[in-house]
Formats: sequence, structure tokens, C-alpha cells
Amino acid sequence: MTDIALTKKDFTSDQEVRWCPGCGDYAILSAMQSFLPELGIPRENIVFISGIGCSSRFPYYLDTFGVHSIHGRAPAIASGLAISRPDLTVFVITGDGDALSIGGNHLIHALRRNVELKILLFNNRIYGLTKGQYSPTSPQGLVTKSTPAGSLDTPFNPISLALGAEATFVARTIDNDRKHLTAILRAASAHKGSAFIEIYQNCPIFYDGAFSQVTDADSKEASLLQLVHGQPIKSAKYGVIRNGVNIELAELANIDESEIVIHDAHNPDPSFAFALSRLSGSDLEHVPVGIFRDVERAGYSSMVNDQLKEIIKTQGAGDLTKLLNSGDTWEV
Amino acid sequence: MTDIALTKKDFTSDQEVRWCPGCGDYAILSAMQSFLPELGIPRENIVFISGIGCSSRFPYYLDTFGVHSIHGRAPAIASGLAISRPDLTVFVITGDGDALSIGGNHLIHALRRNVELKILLFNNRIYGLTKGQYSPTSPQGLVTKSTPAGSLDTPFNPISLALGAEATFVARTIDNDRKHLTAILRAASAHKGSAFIEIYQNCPIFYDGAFSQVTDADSKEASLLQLVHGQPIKSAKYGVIRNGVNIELAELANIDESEIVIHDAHNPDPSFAFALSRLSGSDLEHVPVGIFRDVERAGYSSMVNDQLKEIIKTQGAGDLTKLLNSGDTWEV
Amino acid sequence: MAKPVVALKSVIIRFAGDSGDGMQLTGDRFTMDAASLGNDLSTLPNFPAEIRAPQGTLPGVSSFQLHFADHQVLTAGDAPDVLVAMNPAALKANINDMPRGATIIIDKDEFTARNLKKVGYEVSPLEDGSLDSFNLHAIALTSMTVTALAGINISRKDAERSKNMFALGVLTWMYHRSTDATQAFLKAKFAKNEDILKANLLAYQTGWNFGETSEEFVTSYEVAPAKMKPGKYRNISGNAALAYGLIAASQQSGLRLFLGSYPITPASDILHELSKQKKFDIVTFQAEDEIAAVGAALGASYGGSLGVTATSGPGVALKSEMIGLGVMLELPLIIIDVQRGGPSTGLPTKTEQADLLQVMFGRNGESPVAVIAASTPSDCFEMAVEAARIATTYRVPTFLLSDGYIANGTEPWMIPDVAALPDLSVEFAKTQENFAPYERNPETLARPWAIPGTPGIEHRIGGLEKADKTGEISYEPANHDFMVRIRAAKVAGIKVPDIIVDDPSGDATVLFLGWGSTFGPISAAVQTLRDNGEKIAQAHIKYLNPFPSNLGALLEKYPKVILPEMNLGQLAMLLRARFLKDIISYNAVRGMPFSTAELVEVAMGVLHD
Amino acid sequence: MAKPVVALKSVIIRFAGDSGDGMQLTGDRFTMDAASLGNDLSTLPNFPAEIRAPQGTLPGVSSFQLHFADHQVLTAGDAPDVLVAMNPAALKANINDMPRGATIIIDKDEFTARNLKKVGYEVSPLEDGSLDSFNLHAIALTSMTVTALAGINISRKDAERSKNMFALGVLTWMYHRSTDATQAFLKAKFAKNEDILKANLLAYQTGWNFGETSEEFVTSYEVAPAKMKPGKYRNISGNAALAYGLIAASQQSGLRLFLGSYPITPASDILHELSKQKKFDIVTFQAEDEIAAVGAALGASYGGSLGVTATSGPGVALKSEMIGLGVMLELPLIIIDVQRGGPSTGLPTKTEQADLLQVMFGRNGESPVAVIAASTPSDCFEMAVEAARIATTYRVPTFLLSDGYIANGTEPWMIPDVAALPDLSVEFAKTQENFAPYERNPETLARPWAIPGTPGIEHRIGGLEKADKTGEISYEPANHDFMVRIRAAKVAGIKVPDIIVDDPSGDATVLFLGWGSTFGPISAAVQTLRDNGEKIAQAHIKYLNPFPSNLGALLEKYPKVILPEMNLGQLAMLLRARFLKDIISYNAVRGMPFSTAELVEVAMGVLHD
Ligand SMILES: Cc1ncc(C[n+]2csc(CCOP(=O)(O)OP(=O)(O)O)c2C)c(N)n1
Ligand SMILES: Cc1ncc(C[n+]2csc(CCOP(=O)(O)OP(=O)(O)O)c2C)c(N)n1
Ligand code: SF4
Ligand code: SF4
Ligand SMILES: [Mg+2]
Ligand SMILES: [Mg+2]
Repeated sequence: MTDIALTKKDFTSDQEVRWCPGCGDYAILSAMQSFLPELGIPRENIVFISGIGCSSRFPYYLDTFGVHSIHGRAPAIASGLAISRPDLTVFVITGDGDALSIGGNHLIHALRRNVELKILLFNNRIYGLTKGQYSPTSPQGLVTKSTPAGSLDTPFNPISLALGAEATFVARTIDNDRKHLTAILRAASAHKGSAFIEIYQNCPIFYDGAFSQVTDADSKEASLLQLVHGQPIKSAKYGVIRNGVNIELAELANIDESEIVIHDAHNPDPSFAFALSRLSGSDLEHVPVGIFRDVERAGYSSMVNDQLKEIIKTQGAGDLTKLLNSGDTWEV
Repeated sequence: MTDIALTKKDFTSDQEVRWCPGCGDYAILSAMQSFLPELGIPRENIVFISGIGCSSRFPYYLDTFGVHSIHGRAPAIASGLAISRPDLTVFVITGDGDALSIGGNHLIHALRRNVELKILLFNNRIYGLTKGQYSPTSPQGLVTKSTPAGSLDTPFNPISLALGAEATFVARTIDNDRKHLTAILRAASAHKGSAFIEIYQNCPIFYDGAFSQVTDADSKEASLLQLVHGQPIKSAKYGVIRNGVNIELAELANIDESEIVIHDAHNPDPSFAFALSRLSGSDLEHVPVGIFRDVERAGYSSMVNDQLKEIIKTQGAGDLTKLLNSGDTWEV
Repeated sequence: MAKPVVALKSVIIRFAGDSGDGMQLTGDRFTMDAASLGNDLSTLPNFPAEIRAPQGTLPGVSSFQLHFADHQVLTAGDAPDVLVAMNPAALKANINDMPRGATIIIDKDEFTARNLKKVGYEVSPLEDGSLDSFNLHAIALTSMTVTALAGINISRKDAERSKNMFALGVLTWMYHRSTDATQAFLKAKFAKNEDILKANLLAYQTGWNFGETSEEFVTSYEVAPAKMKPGKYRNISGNAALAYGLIAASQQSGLRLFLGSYPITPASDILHELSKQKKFDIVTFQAEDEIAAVGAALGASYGGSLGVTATSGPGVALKSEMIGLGVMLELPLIIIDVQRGGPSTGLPTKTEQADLLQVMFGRNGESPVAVIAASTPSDCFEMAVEAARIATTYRVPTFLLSDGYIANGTEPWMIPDVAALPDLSVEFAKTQENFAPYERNPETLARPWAIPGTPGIEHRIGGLEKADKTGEISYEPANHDFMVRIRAAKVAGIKVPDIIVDDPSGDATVLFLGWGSTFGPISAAVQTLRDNGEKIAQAHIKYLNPFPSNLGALLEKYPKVILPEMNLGQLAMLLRARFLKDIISYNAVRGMPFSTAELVEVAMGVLHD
Repeated sequence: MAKPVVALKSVIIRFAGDSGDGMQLTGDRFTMDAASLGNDLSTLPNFPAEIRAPQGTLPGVSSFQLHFADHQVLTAGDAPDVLVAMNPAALKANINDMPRGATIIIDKDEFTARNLKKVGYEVSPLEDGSLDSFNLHAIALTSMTVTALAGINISRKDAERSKNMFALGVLTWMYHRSTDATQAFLKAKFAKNEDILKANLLAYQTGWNFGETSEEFVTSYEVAPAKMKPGKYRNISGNAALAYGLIAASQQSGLRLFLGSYPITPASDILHELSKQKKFDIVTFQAEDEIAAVGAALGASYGGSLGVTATSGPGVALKSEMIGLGVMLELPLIIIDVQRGGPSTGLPTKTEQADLLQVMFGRNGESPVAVIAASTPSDCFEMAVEAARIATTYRVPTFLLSDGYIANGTEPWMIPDVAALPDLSVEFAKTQENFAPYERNPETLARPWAIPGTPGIEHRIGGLEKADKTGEISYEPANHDFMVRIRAAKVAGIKVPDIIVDDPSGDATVLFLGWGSTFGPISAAVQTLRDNGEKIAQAHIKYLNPFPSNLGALLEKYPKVILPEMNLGQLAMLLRARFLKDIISYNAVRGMPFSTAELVEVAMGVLHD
């Protein structure tokens, strides 16, 4: 382990990056490479585990330990690693198909257990690597290779799903907003348990402009509802206000600043965070970005290892000879 | 298909029931057998599909069509059947391990698609058939065969998870409250898309009394928060009131009836239903029962079949000869 | 005075460029022209595993090979006679496959210092003499195209994009073809965008003119039509033929087609093709994963649909438990495995035959299934129909094996007469007293297909062992043994056509045996051997479980049996175990089809050892 | 005057009753007494698939069989000499296994009209003479127990529950044993509940007294100690031995044991046992499903733990894709398959050997793994250690096959000396320049085990084909062929001990071959045959992939090889394919171990045909 501060270059592997020109993954990669030195963690103690998909090529391009595993299973493999090696910092890189289609079950179980994983879901609302079928986050009606007449499935709202799965840290950011993305990575890294980050990522080849509403200069400001702990929840044009048991959006023009709900990312009750997640429909007209929820709960790996320490402390370390000779025995 | 009204007996198969004495499954079975005639659907058009587990033996005891499939996969098999046969009424019978552990992914996808399935989750908070390991709904700290030092996992809240997965009908009931259980079955059957019902079910052998808090005469009335559309949400002792963006419980003694939130099961925004789901912790001191959410959304099977009809209507039925001869052809 | 035209018997041409250069389209068009001129042909596209690796890099190279001739064509060919390389990467990636003297056409505009460096050329191969042994045509494709299109108001980028049409124009002239078909094609394709259409037409024409007028080319060539069975033909890929076969099976059986699938290379196109054909009342269900995909297909079969799932090796691994349930439920189920390079994620875009043992044995317990394999692109149609026949007649999960080579490769296909397709109509169980769901048809040993909605036969089935006839749960030892054996007997008793041996001389002592996509290369090798006066017999196994009933006798008959497989000897193992016959295996697991040459060499070794 | 005591060489006794009757516990206790008296023994529990089917029904019957003798015991025995049947269901479920003249002890209080009807007895077998050919003891177990416990303040239900102790008391007397051990056991077990303790002790004593005093029994029996290797013994089940073996491997390798598992019969007890032994710093992770279980184990292996997953057939099917990744990553991984009746859910509580081909071939592509199998309950310990040796030395997924019979069956085990256990210490890759993750050890062909946390060797691996040495992604044809072959060569080159043949006469012409849990029945049959003067050799294959290097020569040596398998001939197929040797298969798939008698008959047929 080294003491000299590391740089972006130290985290850049020698592998040539193989995404399509203009792919949002490039921006995310670059942001990650610049951010990692900040952690002050030696490269050898960082592991990136991914599934399969364009996004899952990510680990190859970082000069840390990495496993490009199989489709949908990264959270399971990463859980085994994180539980058995609490000394490591483990990132999971996944896509909307990898994490929410084939890998949905492992994702929600990792979140409820609160395994110490930083899970980055690159959501391009399409299957990129397999050349353009719809995904569990594709808007209903999307015409793709596998849905020439338009898809019929109601998409998942990844934030709602994560909150429904007991996640302790849930955030959303956008590939091309490096500052915001980096801030989220920073907060996620500071969080003890599972951190779930949905990153809107543009796939210029199979679903270009999926997020133009929140990336185009003319529409983004009005669409992005900034979630900042302790700050009123609003976009350039709208604010979040209460209405009975529900919350709703009101034009800033028509309300008083004081009516706007102040964001509390540490609210022990995930219900309000959940309500916020419902503000964004497939149309992306209103999209909360930032940290929906960030609460403390013991991490799974630390609980597992503490329990073991406790058992060994109270019962003493196991003695193989004793074990083999336990129970009813007899001499011949 | 028959016109004479059917009776409970008509729905009782000749198979001898093989659950442990006192198992909560008996009560659920009996309630179901009594309820089915009400539907007025001929037996041959009803199909019960289950996974594996004690609960999943259910289909054998009903004289309808039934498939006792494999562990966790019932929603997938049932989806294929329901989509291809919109004329059938399809029930899915599953357990907390079957539905939420190995089968979690199929469950949440069936719910988001809103496939026309009535999903009954028998939640005994334990693995019964495999003789008593903890399940994804076991309270943290539970001592079981696989967790002699106490489990560490944060359990799923099945209602929260279903709501986070875009479910359109979500309810909770209890094995031994036949009247309530039947009412829920009735409402679920009236619902167009997926209906998700969590049934608290006691396993006297491996987790006896898991639900005594809500079944014992002395504690149940104060614990059960009755969810009735249009009625104030309260138990014998507590009422649900608002507090800022959150909701909380107040002793009826200390509040005015008018402060109690009126239940709206048809609220298009699932956020409040989600908030209600958070009122019950593992201790079951406060447990909302009834219908959390019941909203209209096109069922998946009907959408699929309508889309096909539309395509055939506009393009005309496919002609095999035409198809084979399509594209560039040439004569030799 | 017009340039001379030379007649050739066959040509192998490879188009190579960036994923973005449209080589697949160019190749397709050129193929269609060869086809409509009556040449026999075979094609082999070769995609990179990445969607679009960075421009100009080796991983980004995409290629398309076409072999067309005035006689029967059995493979896409070993060594190309012509290589069209749109940039240095394309040249570097393919040059090693080129025999000395071959023709190489390159776009010299792309040979910039920067592009050369990208692929590690110190000096340009155009200057270091490394291409001297080839017939090199270094043309300024890009600049000439851009200049030609100056008049049209499109971006320079779009103008450059048209260079593939320029190249196609050159080749169209070079092989002495009319430009009509391609012009018509372009008009249809770009009907919505006039400028782009103009650009492509003009680039194409300019290319043709360049061939005709420039000094660059002195002769053009002609390949006469091949003698083919008279009939109506179309060019078809294995995946398309397979999709059509499933639709045919659905029509011929009157069963609704239900495809439960999860996208995976190289099987996805089956899902895509069927999704386009919904007017045939086909349900295509893109499931959350492979398990759900096959589960939904099984559920649909239970409901009386023709349940199908299509995937590749890794998907089969995931489906195995559900397929085991299918074995126990004894319902029709078709599992299509378009094999790719393994193990694990392996080589997703490359071909292989290494899933045979997985589909045979990859389930817990004694879990017999039917297994058949397609041998050429067009054969996928017939075998899909066969898979449906077996699955529905015997109520058994049936694997249809294809692979990346025939899935994406194409060949001319004599369009079958629908009236001549087999009748696949099935009988569902009818309303009856004391219905016994596991009472078997004495001939097929199939149990009734008893679908919901049929009054009076309500019954329960499941994955636990069932009692003979009643289908009730049974833990009875003798019953289990009986059921295990009867399920095996049912599959062993499936009627499949005898295997046909091709042994013209009648007294060959060596048999060239094969299965699956090796049919082309083996047949080509056999033909070459015979042309050289060698005596060799050939037979191809299309039915792998059960084997054709005459297979044992056939193996008996030939002292030496050569079996090339793109695996480490999987079928050889099954044959050795079954017939205790020594098999001469030749194995190569390179993610590519065998070359004719290597198989000829193998056979020569055996013939003359 | 005391009753006479008769000496017996061996006794087979079966306890049968309702799931609720505590037959397993009763059997265990009786077994422990036999063990500490120095008898050799073997036990076979038999559970219903339901947790507790309704009282008094056939599906609810649970039984426990013990075979103890004054000589070596190899199986739990074919036909019981004594049956203890606690109710009509227990009698009906077991009577067909009883030879004429056998002793049957029943609780006549349970033979009520209602209970008889439950299992379809028209008239009571106690009255219709159907039991005349047996030595029947119809005792009022329940009522006598209840009366005896009248003084103790416990519910009638609890009093009745103690009847199993009454029965145990009777048998303890009958086999002339001291009551001390069981009394001590009960005191420990019910320390927390005095009344229940009193009740059990009194019931037990009363039963003993009843044997001693009543007219019912005229003689008691004695079975002398068996001559066993001197040493310290304990009784152990296969699952417990397997768990202990894993712990031993962890201790001997210095690797932390990580079990990723999802409960499934009959493997769950391995998870349970290891969960109890956390003081050995073992992580037991109950995953959400089998895929996550093996995935977590693989992740832990990647991190430097001894990654293990334990399951049964259906679980293996689900794990297959992840195991394929393990093959590609070339990391140590132990997969335990405690086989049960299949296919699909099959017969969860019954035994079978039908997963061999699944574990060999149930993955996409050429995906070689190591496969070994335990042959007896205590052998599970040694084979678990072996699995760890192979997995860690060769960095390869390694299957250890067990089955329901040896997993739940027990036998005396001479407790090994820890000091004598093999050293399994491993070396992780060290910090170094230009680390090559796929550079192989020339001897083992294993790649480095390069765990995170080691500075300077940061690297990326994955499921795509990798370049030799560097491990970078490679689609290069020759490299793929090379890697496929080297992975195969690595597994083929695993060092395993030679197979030992037992051929006393040295000139036997028939070899009785086996693998897995058939060792007991085969050995018993061989012994019987030899006692009858037959010449027969015996050999047992514990290493299935790779095979012992001398196996081929061994098969050569014997003209006739008999191979009984609880499947349809899976190992036979592998042997036929590999050695082109005809194998005489004897297959029965009944969910039960072979009986000695049937194997003797099979062998006699072969010896004298
Ligand atoms: C078991 C398995 N099934 C299917 C595939 C094919 N496959 C690879 S990536 C992928 C989905 C990619 O979509 P996503 O996860 O959104 O990643 P993206 O490419 O969009 O970044 C699929 C279906 C596979 N590799 N393995
Ligand atoms: C693939 C597979 N894995 C594991 C099992 C073993 N198994 C059967 S049921 C079950 C869990 C049962 O728990 P639950 O779903 O809650 O049903 P319950 O018995 O409690 O009603 C398990 C792990 C199996 N049958 N198949
Ligand atoms: S296909 Fe889309 S997601 Fe994949 S690399 Fe290309 S642009 Fe990126
Ligand atoms: S084990 Fe529990 S859940 Fe299963 S049948 Fe018995 S009581 Fe019911
Ligand atoms: Mg995606
Ligand atoms: Mg349960």
C-alpha cells in the first residue's frame, strides 16, 4: 500500500476503451477515474464487479481489481467478496437490463441486507450490448427491435424499487453532469452500507436522446428537481408542495417559497423519499436528482464479521480436535 | 361448462391434505374453497399455479386445474399461461421464501407488467418445507436452524416491495380471519390486473406464534389498523394522523376522530399506501390490514392480445406463402 | 474500346471496414445481385463483440464474406480472392487470410498516419512493399466520393458515408453486373430522404463509372449461373429460416405460437423476426430472464400454445431446471440453442458446437429430452418444423441446435410449397369421466395434452414424481423406477428418419461423419476429395437424441469414421459410449467454421495412413 | 428366575411411527447404545417428504433402521429382524419388508377402528391372522405409559408422547443393555423441564421393567462387540462428516471457510452444521437463491476464502452458469451435490445417483471441472478434504457428490488424528512487476490466486475468453482453441490416487465396480459371494474426473465388469466412451439403496452365465 497521493492516471488501465463514439459511459468513466484518488484508498483495495452489458465493460478501464462477471449476478458475487473481505471497497457496475431485468432479485436482496456495495446502475433505458431491445426502464410504447409495435410493459422506477427494498442510500444523477455525478459518488462512498445510484446514461446508438428532456439546455433547468438536504425541493420553474397526504408540483410563480418542502435525506421513514420518486414519469418532465435517502443502518458485512468476533470471543476459537471428538464417543 | 351453481365440495379435490396439524394453511384452503363458487367461474377455467413449499401444496387440494411447479418460478409460468389464455382465471400460490427469496424477480416483474394473476403469498416468516430456516420476512435476530446466533438480514416488507414494483392491487390479511380473508379474495378477483395479497400464516411447527400479536384476543384489536376505503384508518386504540410529510400513530384518546386520515385505496399515487406499509415493523405492534392500493391499469394479457388483434385487423392475418416468398426472390 | 471480360467459375470476396462503414449492407446487396444472376452462394458475416468499438481500431472491424460460383457452393470459402478493405484496421485484421496474388482494394484516403498508428503500422503497408505479392488497388474512395457528391446538399459526414456505395459500384462493374437492382433497392431504402438517396445513387454510379473508365482496372469478370434445381429461390439466414419454420409449424398445427425469450447473441434475431410477424397471431414475450422466458413458454404450452424459447449456451444453463420440470410435466416445449463460443460468456459473436452434452445431460436426475440439429441456414426451416412435430407428438422438451455460423450465414433457399408442408395437427384431451393425465398413448407413450378450459378433466400436475396413469404424487420405489424408465423409453422411441449415407462408389472404407453446421465444410471437403479420385463416404447426423435407428449399422459398415467437431469431441463421446466404436475425432475450437482445406488434409491422412 | 439370554451375530431393527412419535430420536439413542457396546453398525433414516402429514396416515410414517452386529457392518440391512410399529400406518407401510418369522412389536392402543380406517384396514391385522407368520408382540404401549406417568403433573398429551421411551426401554431390556447412557442423555436433553424429564425417565424405566417382568417376552438377546481397528470412535452421518471435513480443510489450508448456500433437502444439514461452528470463523451465507449462493462463494474465493456451496440436483442446475464462470476465472470453488431422486423436484427425501452427467456436462461450452464422490458417511470427511485440495491446488471448480443415503445414514467413525491431516496451505500471488494473471504453474497448470489487497497486481478478469498469460480479452481463434485445451488439460492432469482393487484370490474374472454410496451394498454383496466361495474382485471409483490413471488397465484386466448404479447407467456411459469397454450395468432407480441380496443375485448371474 502506497502513501503518495494517487492521480487519475493511476486509476486508468492500459486497456483501450471500447464504447461507441459519444456513449455516455465515457463521461461516467472519466468522472470515476478523477474521483477515485479522492478516496485515498490504495488501488489494490478497490474492486469493481460488473455483470454483462456495455456498461459492464467499465471495470476493464480502471486500474484496480475487477471482475467482469455474468449477466445480472454482480451483486451476488460482490456480496460474497464484501462479506468475506470487509477491508475492501467494492463497487458494482450494472445496467438497466443487468440490474433490473435478469439481476433484479440479487439487487433487492443486496439492498435489504445493506451489504457494503456502491452500486452504479447505468440506465440508458435500453439493451445496448445486444443491439437495442427494450429494457425494464424503457417507457411504455417504445419501438425497439423486440417491440416493433411498441412495448407494453410498465417500466420500473428504479428509485421506487430500491426504496421498496429497504435501501439505505438512494440517489440519481446524470452522465453528463460531472460535478453532480462526482458529488453523488462522494456521498455514496461516505455511506456505510449499500449505496444505490441510478445514472441516466445516453446511448446514442440505440436510444439517442432518451434523456434530452433533462440534458438539453432549454428544458433541463425546469425539469430537474434538485434534492439537497435541508434545501427546498425545486427546479427552476417548479417547487414541491404538500397536498393532503400527497405531494405535488406547483409553479414557483404561484407559490410562496415557504410552502416548498425542505428536503430531509436522513428521514428515517422512506415514505417521503418514495413520494419524491413518483414525481418523475417516463416523460421526464419532472425529475428529482440528488440523494433521495441516506440513513444509517449497520452494514451487513460488518454485522457478519462482528457476530463472528463475538462468538469467538465468548466461545473461544474453534479447536478441530475438540470438534471431531465431540458428541458420544467410545474407545475400541 | 356448467350452469348449476357450484359448492365448496365441487372445489375440494380427492387428495388428502398433508399439512401439519394446526397449520394456518388449512384455514386459507377452506376459505378459498368456500369462496370460489362465488366467482361463478366454471372449475375448468380456474388454474392454480404454485412454486415449492408447504404453501405450494395448495393446488393439489382444489378440484380445478393446477400446477405445482418449481421453487420461485410460479409467476413466470403463470404469466405465460395468463398471456396466452386470457379466458382463464389464474391464481399464484406462493410462500415468503418462494415469492421473496428465490422468486423475487419474477414477482416484481409480474407486478410491474400487471399480468392478470391473483398472487397469494402465505407469509409464515420461515421456510417450512425445508424444516425451519429463516426467510426474507423473518425478523432480524431470529434464531433458526441456519442462524443459531440470530439472523442479521433486514427483512423485506412485502407490501412496500410490491408497491415499489408498480403493483396495482396490494392487500394484507390473516389466515385465521376467514371473513376478512374472503373479503380480500373477493376484491382481488374483481381487480383487473395483478393482485398481490400477503397472508399472515402461522407455522406451529417452526415459528409458532409469529403473529400472535395480531391474532391473540388481548392484543389484536389494538394492533390491527383496519384499511377500509373511505373510512378513517385506525385500530381499537390508535389512529393514523399526519405529521409534516410523514404520517404517525396517535392514541385515539388523545386525538379528535376528524384528525384521522381517511383511507383512499384508489389514490393514483402509491406514496401514501407506501407510507402505510411502513407503519408495521417486525414487532407487529401496528399492522395495517386490508387493501392498501387498488387502482386501474390495463392488464398485460389484455394489452398483448389487443395489440395482436389490432395488428391483424390493420395488416390482415398472416399468409405463410406470402411470408416465405417475401424479400428478394428469383426463379431458376 | 470496352475492357475484356474474363469468365470465372467461382469467386470469394470479403468486404471489411469499420462497424460504421456499412460493410454488412454492402455485402448483402452484392450477394443479392449474385443470387439473382443465378449463382449458388454462401455468406459469412463476422461482427465484433463490441457494438461499435472506436473507429479505425482492430476490434471495430466488421466483415462480410461471400462465396459465389457457377456450381454448387457449400461454404463461404476458405481464402478470399478479393478483399475490400475500407481502412488500415480492416486490412490488418484480414491480410493474413489472403493468399498471394489475391486482389486487394483499399481506400487510400484512410491510410493516414493517425489511422495507421491506431493499428500499430509503423510505416504504411502501401509503401513498405509488404503488399507486393498481391494485386493491389489503392483507390481514393473517400475523396472521390466526396467530390462526386459536392453538388448534393448533405453534410460531409453523410457524403463520406456513401463511400461504401462507391465501392459497391466498382465491384458491380468488376463483376459485370447491371446496376438496376441496387438502384431499385436504394430507392426503396431511402425513399424518405431524397438527398441521401441522391448521394447513394450517385456514389454507386460514380464507382461503376470509375471501374469502367479508369486505368485502375483492366478486366472485368463474369461468373455464370449455377445449375440449381428449378424453382423459386430467396437468400436466407439460419435465424430467419428458423423463425419462418416456427411460424410454419404454428400454422400447420393450428397452435398459437408463443415465444418466451430473453435477448442473447446470436439468438436474438429469432425474437426480432417473430416480433415482426405478429400478424400470425404470435405472442413474443421478452421475459426478465431466461428462466422466466422458458417458464412462460412452458406455461403457454400447458395452456395449449406451441411454447418455444430461443437462446444460446449461457441461457440454456439457466433454463435447465425449468426444462427438467418440462420433462416431468411431459408437455411440448421447444428450446432453441444457437450455440456460440464458450465456456461462460466466452466468444459471444463466434460459432461453436460445444453445447451438445449440456443439452443432453444438463439437468438433475434422469431427464431425457429430444435433440436435433440444423446443418445449414435453410435447413433451419425444416428442422424447426421437425422440432415442433417431435415436441407435440411426444409431449417432450425438444432441443433444436443451431450455431452462430448458420444463424448469421446465408444461402439461397428454394422456397417450399406450403401445401407440401406436413400436417402437424394435434389432439387435446376431451371431456371425460375419471380422466387419467398420465395414461399413455401406447404407440408414442405420450400422455394426454389436457389443457385448462376443458370441463371434467380438471387435474393437478407438478414436479414431484407421479404415479403411473393417475399422475398423483407417488414416492413408491417401484413406480419411480418405472416412470424413470418410461420417460426414457418415450424419448428413445421417437420416430426419426434414417440417416442417409452418400457413398457413390459404394465401396468406400472411410466415412466422413458430421452434425450441425459442419455440413458445409465437410461436404466441400468430400467433393474435393472425390474430385481428386478419393473414395470416401459421407453422412450427417441431424437427429442426436434419439439417434437414427440405422446409425449403428452404418458405423459398423465403415472401418474408419472421421468426425470433425467444433468442440473437444462431444458427439464422438456419445457414439463411442453407445456403439463402442472407435471414432477418429478432429477437433478445433476456434470460434470459426472448419476450412475445406483442413478437412481435406485430415481425410487424406486417414485415407492414406 | 431371570430370563435366558441368547447371543446373536447381528440384528436389523426398524423403528416406525408417526412423524410426531420421535422415532428418529428413539433410533438414535438405541444406535448410540449399540455403538458404545462396540458393535459395528449402519443406520438409515427414512423421512416423509411432508413435514408432518396428518397423524396416522401412510405419508406421515417416519422410520429409522439400524443394523448392528458383532462383525463388520456394510449396510443398514435388507430385511429387518425386528419392527417396532407405533400405529397401524407404521405397520402397513413396513410390513411388506418383513420376512416371515420376524419380530413385530406394536402399540395395540393405536389400533382403533378410526386409525385402522385411515390407512384402509378393513379389519384389524391383529385379528385377521395376517400376522400369524410373525412373532407378534401387541403391547398397550400408550395406556401403560400414561398409567405409569399418572403421578407426574404433565398433560395427557405429553404423557402419551413419552411412549417412545417406553418402547426404547423394552428394547433396551430385550438387547440386554444398561439403561445408564439413555438416562444420562435424557437428563441432559430435558434439563430445563423437570416434569418432562421425570416422565421420560419413568416411561423408559417402566418399559425396561415390562420387558424384564411381563410374560410377553421370554428371552433377551446379546450382540457381542465387533472386532474393529482399535481407536476412538463416534457415530457420524455423511452430512456431519462433510461439514467437519470442510472445517478441517479450512484449518489445514489457513483459508477462511465461506459457505454460500440455499436450503434444500437433503443438503440443508451441511448449512445447519456449519452455522453451529462459527467459532471456527466460518461465514455461512444463506443466499436468496442457488445462483447467489454459488456467486457469493465464488466472490469469496476471489477474495481468498475457501468458497463452498452445498446443494442438491435442482440447485446444481441453477448454479451451472455461475460454475461456468468459475471455470473461466479459474478460481477454487467447491460445489457439494447431495443427490436426491429426480428429475425436477422428483423425490426430495429419497436417494439417487443421477446427477453425475449433470455435474460433468451441465454447462455451456467446453467447461471441464473436477468431480469426486464420497462412498460412505464417514468417507464424506476425507472427500471434503480432497475436494479442497483439488480446488485450491488447481484453481478449478470441484464437485463433491454425496447422496441422501450417506448424507443421513450413519456409521461408526474412527476419529482421525488432526496432526495426521494433510497440509493444504496455499500461496497467493505476491506483489510483482508486470503481473500475468493467466501465467500457469508448469506442473499443475494452475494460474496464480491473485487476491485483492495485494499491491501492484491489480488486474481485471471476466467470463469472456482470455488471452494466454495476460488474461486480457481475446477473440483470437488460435488462442481460444489453446485456452479450451489447456483448461481441459489442467483438469485431466489433476493428481488423484490410483484405484485399488480388492481381489483376494488374485484370479477373479469378474470385477464388481461401483461409485458413491453403492459401496456399502456392493461390499456386502461381495462378502456374501466370497463367503459362498465365489471369486469376485471389487473396486470403487472415488475420483470421477479425472479418473485414476490406472483405471483403464484395471478394466482391461477383468473380462467382466459389473457396475450397479442408482441411475440408468451414467458412469457406465463415461467408461464405455473413454475405454471402449463393455460394462455390465445393473440399474435401479427406486430412491433406495440396493439390497445386498439383489446385488448378490446380479453377480451370481454374471458369474455363472
Ligand atoms: C445469461 C445471459 N443472458 C443474456 C445475455 C445477453 N445480454 C448481454 S448484455 C444484455 C443486456 C444489456 O443491457 P443493459 O444491462 O441495460 O446494459 P447496456 O448494454 O445497456 O449497458 C443481454 C441481454 C447474456 N450475456 N447472458
Ligand atoms: C431450486 C430449489 N431450491 C431449494 C429448494 C428447497 N426448498 C423447497 S421449499 C423451500 C422454501 C420454503 O419456504 P416458503 O417459500 O416460505 O414456503 P413454506 O414452506 O414456508 O410454506 C426451499 C428452500 C427447492 N425445492 N428447489
Ligand atoms: S451501444 Fe449504446 S450503450 Fe453500448 S457502447 Fe454503444 S452507445 Fe454505449
Ligand atoms: S411446517 Fe409449518 S407451514 Fe409447513 S405444513 Fe407444517 S405447520 Fe404448515
Ligand atoms: Mg441498458
Ligand atoms: Mg414460509
